[in-house]
Amino acid sequence: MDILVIICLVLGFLFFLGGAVGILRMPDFYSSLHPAGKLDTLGILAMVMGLALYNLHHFSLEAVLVSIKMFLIVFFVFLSSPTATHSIVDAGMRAGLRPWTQKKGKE
Amino acid sequence: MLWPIDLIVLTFVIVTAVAAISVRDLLGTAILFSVYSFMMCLLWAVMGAVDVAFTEASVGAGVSTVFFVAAVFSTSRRTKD
Amino acid sequence: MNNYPAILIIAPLLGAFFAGLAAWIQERLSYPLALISLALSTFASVNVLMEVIANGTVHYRMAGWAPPMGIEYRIDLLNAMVLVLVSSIAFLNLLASYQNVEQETHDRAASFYVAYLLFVVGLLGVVATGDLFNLYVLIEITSLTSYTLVALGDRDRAPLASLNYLFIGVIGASFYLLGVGYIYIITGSLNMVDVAGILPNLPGSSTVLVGFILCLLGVWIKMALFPLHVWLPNGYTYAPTAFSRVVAPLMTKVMVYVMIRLMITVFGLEYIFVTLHLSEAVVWLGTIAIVFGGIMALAQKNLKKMLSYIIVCEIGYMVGGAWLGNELGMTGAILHIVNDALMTFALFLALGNIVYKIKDVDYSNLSGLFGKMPWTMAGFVLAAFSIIGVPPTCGFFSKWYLILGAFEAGAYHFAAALLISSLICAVLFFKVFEICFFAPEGNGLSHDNSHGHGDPVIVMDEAPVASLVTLGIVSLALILVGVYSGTIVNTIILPFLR
Amino acid sequence: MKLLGFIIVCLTGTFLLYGTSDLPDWGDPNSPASLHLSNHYIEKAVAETEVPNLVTAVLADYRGFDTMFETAVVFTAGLACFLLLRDFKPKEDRYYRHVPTGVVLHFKDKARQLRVGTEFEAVDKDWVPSDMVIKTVCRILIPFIQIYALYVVAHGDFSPGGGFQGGVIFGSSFILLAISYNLKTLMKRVSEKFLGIFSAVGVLIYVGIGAIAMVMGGNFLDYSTLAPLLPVNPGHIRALGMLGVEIGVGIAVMAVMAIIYINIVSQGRHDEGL
Amino acid sequence: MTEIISLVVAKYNYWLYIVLMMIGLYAMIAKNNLIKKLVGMNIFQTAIILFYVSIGYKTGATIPIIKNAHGSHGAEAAVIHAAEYINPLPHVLMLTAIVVSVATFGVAMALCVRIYQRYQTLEEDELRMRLSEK
Amino acid sequence: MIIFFSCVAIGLCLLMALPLVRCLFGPTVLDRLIGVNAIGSKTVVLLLLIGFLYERVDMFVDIALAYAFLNFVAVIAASRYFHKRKGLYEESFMD
Amino acid sequence: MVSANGPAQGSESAEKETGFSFFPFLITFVLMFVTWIVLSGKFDALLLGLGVISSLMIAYFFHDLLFPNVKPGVMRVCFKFLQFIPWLILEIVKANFHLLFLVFHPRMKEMIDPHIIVFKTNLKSDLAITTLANSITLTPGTITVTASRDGVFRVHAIDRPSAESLPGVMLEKVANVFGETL
Repeated sequence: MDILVIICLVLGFLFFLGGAVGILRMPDFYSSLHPAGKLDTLGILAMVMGLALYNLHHFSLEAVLVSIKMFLIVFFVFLSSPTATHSIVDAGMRAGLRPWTQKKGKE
Repeated sequence: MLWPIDLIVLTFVIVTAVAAISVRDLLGTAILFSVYSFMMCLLWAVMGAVDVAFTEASVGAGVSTVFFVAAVFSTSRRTKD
Repeated sequence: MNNYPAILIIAPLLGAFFAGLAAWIQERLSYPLALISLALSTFASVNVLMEVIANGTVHYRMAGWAPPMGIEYRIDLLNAMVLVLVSSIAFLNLLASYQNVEQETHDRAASFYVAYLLFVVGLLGVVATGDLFNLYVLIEITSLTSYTLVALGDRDRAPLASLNYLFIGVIGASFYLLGVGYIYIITGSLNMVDVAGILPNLPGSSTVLVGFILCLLGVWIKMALFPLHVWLPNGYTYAPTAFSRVVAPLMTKVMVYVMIRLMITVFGLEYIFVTLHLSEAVVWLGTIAIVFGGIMALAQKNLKKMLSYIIVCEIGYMVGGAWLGNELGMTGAILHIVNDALMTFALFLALGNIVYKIKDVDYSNLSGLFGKMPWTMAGFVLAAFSIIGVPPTCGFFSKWYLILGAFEAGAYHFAAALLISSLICAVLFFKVFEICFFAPEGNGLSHDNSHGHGDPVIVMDEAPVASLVTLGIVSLALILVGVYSGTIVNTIILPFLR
Repeated sequence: MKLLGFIIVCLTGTFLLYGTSDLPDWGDPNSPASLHLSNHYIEKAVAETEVPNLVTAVLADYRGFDTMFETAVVFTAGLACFLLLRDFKPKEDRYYRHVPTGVVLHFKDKARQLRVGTEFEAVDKDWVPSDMVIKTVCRILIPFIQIYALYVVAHGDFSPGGGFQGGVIFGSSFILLAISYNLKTLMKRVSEKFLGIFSAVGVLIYVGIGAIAMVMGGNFLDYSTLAPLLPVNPGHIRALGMLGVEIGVGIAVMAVMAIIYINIVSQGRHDEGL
Repeated sequence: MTEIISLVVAKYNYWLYIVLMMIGLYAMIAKNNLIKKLVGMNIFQTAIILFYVSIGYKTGATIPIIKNAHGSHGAEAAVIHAAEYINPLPHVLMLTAIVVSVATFGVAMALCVRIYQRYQTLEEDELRMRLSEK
Repeated sequence: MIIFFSCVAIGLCLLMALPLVRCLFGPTVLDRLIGVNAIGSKTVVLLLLIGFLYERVDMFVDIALAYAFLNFVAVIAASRYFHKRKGLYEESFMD
Repeated sequence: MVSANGPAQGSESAEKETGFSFFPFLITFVLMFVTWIVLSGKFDALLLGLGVISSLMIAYFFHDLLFPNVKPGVMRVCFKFLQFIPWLILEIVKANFHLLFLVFHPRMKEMIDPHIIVFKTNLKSDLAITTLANSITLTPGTITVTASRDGVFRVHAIDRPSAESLPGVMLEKVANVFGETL
């Protein structure tokens, strides 16, 4: 059980790391949204799953409810995070920010 | 084991505070200000002040950022310093 | 169970919300509601004063918890006196200001009354409370309403003046809060009496020193002592009349009261005058404030602004008197709280009446005013005499105590400043009288054409009756307080100080 | 100004730094602040009030008087925004949008008005179609946010949170509605009158509970005297009183947050916004 | 060396709160833009809150919500040791302070909007210029 | 396990520095917004972890949930600004 | 003064002024109450009563937000939606590893090729379009830029392979869930 928790946390950490590095490394605003928006979402999923599992160690009704609450967070993030990402992209498009393309990068 | 987290977050708080008052764009200030509130919320959670952290999360991260953006929306973004 | 200390605060608070709700039904209902609640509050405060004089200090436990745990209202002689002062002035002003409010804030008068009541609640609470942190909350409620109400005044300049006031006010309140934090960290308590019991056990602690100075700094900013006064003149000048009439007499005086309360009850006079060696410097500060306020007042061309600088000057009297370090000086300072509140109130009442008829109170517009508004000007003259310190009026007596205290403490510079300021005030007011009474008529009246009073013959054109009656009452009070000042000193101030 | 500011800042900073030299260490359990009052609160509060969350117990009961004024401060803020910004004058320019074609018409003279119906709708100056994805997601989320806010208000006794936080979250759900649709949609659901009345009623509930306690013969805000009015265990009455108070705070804060937002974003005109 | 470290650990919270506060104060005094000043004001207030919350912290204690308050069998709850819980009083005070600061923030925002409506600028020097023109 | 948790928490704290860099130096406001979003999601997890360190996670879940809600509101509000107003770069850039 | 504002977009007044209808009210109430119980975790009478009151309140005032127009097949859609989620998560995880690989690749800039693609679908209901848009955003490599009411999607893709997979399987699945024709 503990090992599962550790795997989940490490995986989540990896996703977060990827997201954080991606934000810095990607060439422009649009492409840096890709890691930011999604790797973070998945990172939350993995980490919260690990934590919820760990929380079930002392099994009781309250612990189960707390774990369900944690999954409520995940549900919420899955609903809101893509929307936020979409909203930011839309804002960028309307503000007239040009996407970076391969061609422009090579020049 | 909590004090390293406390120290790191406190450093971030100061960095964001300096950045928030020196950015040359009020919308940027608004956004950095919300980061500042995030960090503050985290700091208080670390210090065990759950209620204060909750209040700061709801006020700083949510409402006062929105007020800020609303004020910038109905005034202007321009700033000289 | 005697609930007057609570009713005192609750009546205007409830009145505020009922007035707000009533405004949604019928706009006109809110004024009488506000008036009734303030009358109740005045009644309660007078009752409390009676009881305190009869039975000694009144303790009221909010929520029924014993003092260090819960919040306690501890009303002694000084509190009770200031409470009566605050509530009655607020009541009288509301009585007088109906037309002014209608004239200046026509479509949102009801909200104005709500904010006004909240302001009064804050002031009353500040005076009544016995808890350091509760004091902060109440100061904030007072300041927040006063920022709002100041901003409602002059369309062009008031919002900016109010924003400056807000910035400085927030710094002041925050310094006070920080000072309370320092006191709390070293004593672990927030109740004033409790803190006062613990502090003597901590001699030479730098934390207590820093806490004290921070608290003091905060209160000084709020009361506009000389180098920290920058917000006051603009704020009071551009505020709407009905509000400036109550904020000018009360706000700074209540803050002086807070300072005296901190000095006497919390930190103790021994700590302040024996352990710390600050009194010399503060008295000098008071002296400078008096001189500076007087000089700045001389330089003004606008009646309202001139009076604002006179307030800065008067603050110097009280701070200096309280820090002289002897009983006479303290007596003078406390007596001057009452007298100055009444004098300033009378002056601003008269000023409000003038503003009601003449929008702009630059000196050049004032000519011929004695003929036009004789009753108002009579009140104005009386109040002016009181400020100068002419004997039958009350201003003389407190000044007398202050000068005696200054001589006893050997602070001759302070005594000299008091005399100089009397001289300056005399010069100032006689200048105003000259313009109002002797200035060539045609000059000022042609200036008035734009306002529709362009008759070449001076017609009596008085302010509303309610306003005049109030002015009469206050003028009477000026003389009565002057005549009975010995009684006040003997029954209230001296028993309190001993 | 910059130099002056820097000097003042340095002076104040040194002064404060001098003050820290005498302070007890950070996290020291034996500092005076953690001994005198707080021990009483920690050890006795549960027995005296039956509320496990000490912060709520102290906030709403021992120092309930503070909290009452805190609510009044919030109310004042709402009142201030109304007083300062509310603008009852109708707008000079009007914009209408023809729904089937998407053409926007602009009228400059005040007299001409179009009938708003299925064919035309009144729009803002800088009108943009609101985004459908955001709209749909917010539509789904808002009821959940609201139930969560009410949960926070009701469970102030057991978990962090309470009236203020719940009220803010509820208010932010209104704000979210206004952002994701537009301000008119929000104003259609919660009118200004509703918000104004609620902001006053919320504080009135608080003060009212205190005043009822006074009428019942206790001190102001002394919840224990309310016991004869309610059919509950007298030991539990303080917790109930706190709950009532928190509900009052929540209502007031909710309304005030919405008022502030609406007034700031539309510059007091209540017609267009973010 | 260890002494220095322990001193730093014991005091850094207080030092950093002063730094934060001075940042806020500097912004309030020296910045030209009104909204920047507002941000400075908020930082200033949060610094004070930080100071208070630091007062309340106790090493090795848990958050001020009593565990198992009502006992499992309806019996008296276990004896509560004060050292196990963080001091709740500063938190209470700071909740009030946060609320006050938000209210102030709202009012100040409203004032800024009002000033902008009248003068079309938020820069202090420009405002002063406009005022002296009249 | 607690030690592991605190290591993860410290790691996450340090990880927050990277989006923070984006926040501080991001050339446009929208870049900063991305940073805020990323910091927000990390903070949610960090709050839960702190809850475990205090062994009172049931209390911290509420905060995390509220946090997730309000972060969303703030981000939507800030990006909605650009739907209505043009001009991505700071205006002072121009002159 | 007439100014055109782009092509015709959907009406802003999306909320129809429908009267009170019982069925959505009931569903909202049940949903809210379940959420309350999950959040609360306490079962004493007072809190449950408060839960009922607050759920009723929200259900009464805001049921039209959650279910603006209720059609008979709601339960089936919910059921199918639940089946759809595991597949989506699997897809997300799979593709996330791809993105992770991309992020850490030293020559990342040569591998990515951001561009925008446009495609049209026949989806009608708001919910279906939103679901598809969010699913596209969640699957790495692609972000929905705009999704208009008539089913036109603009998608920002980070490299060629993830662009080519669109609309493809996902569209079919979503259409299946909401019972719409392709």
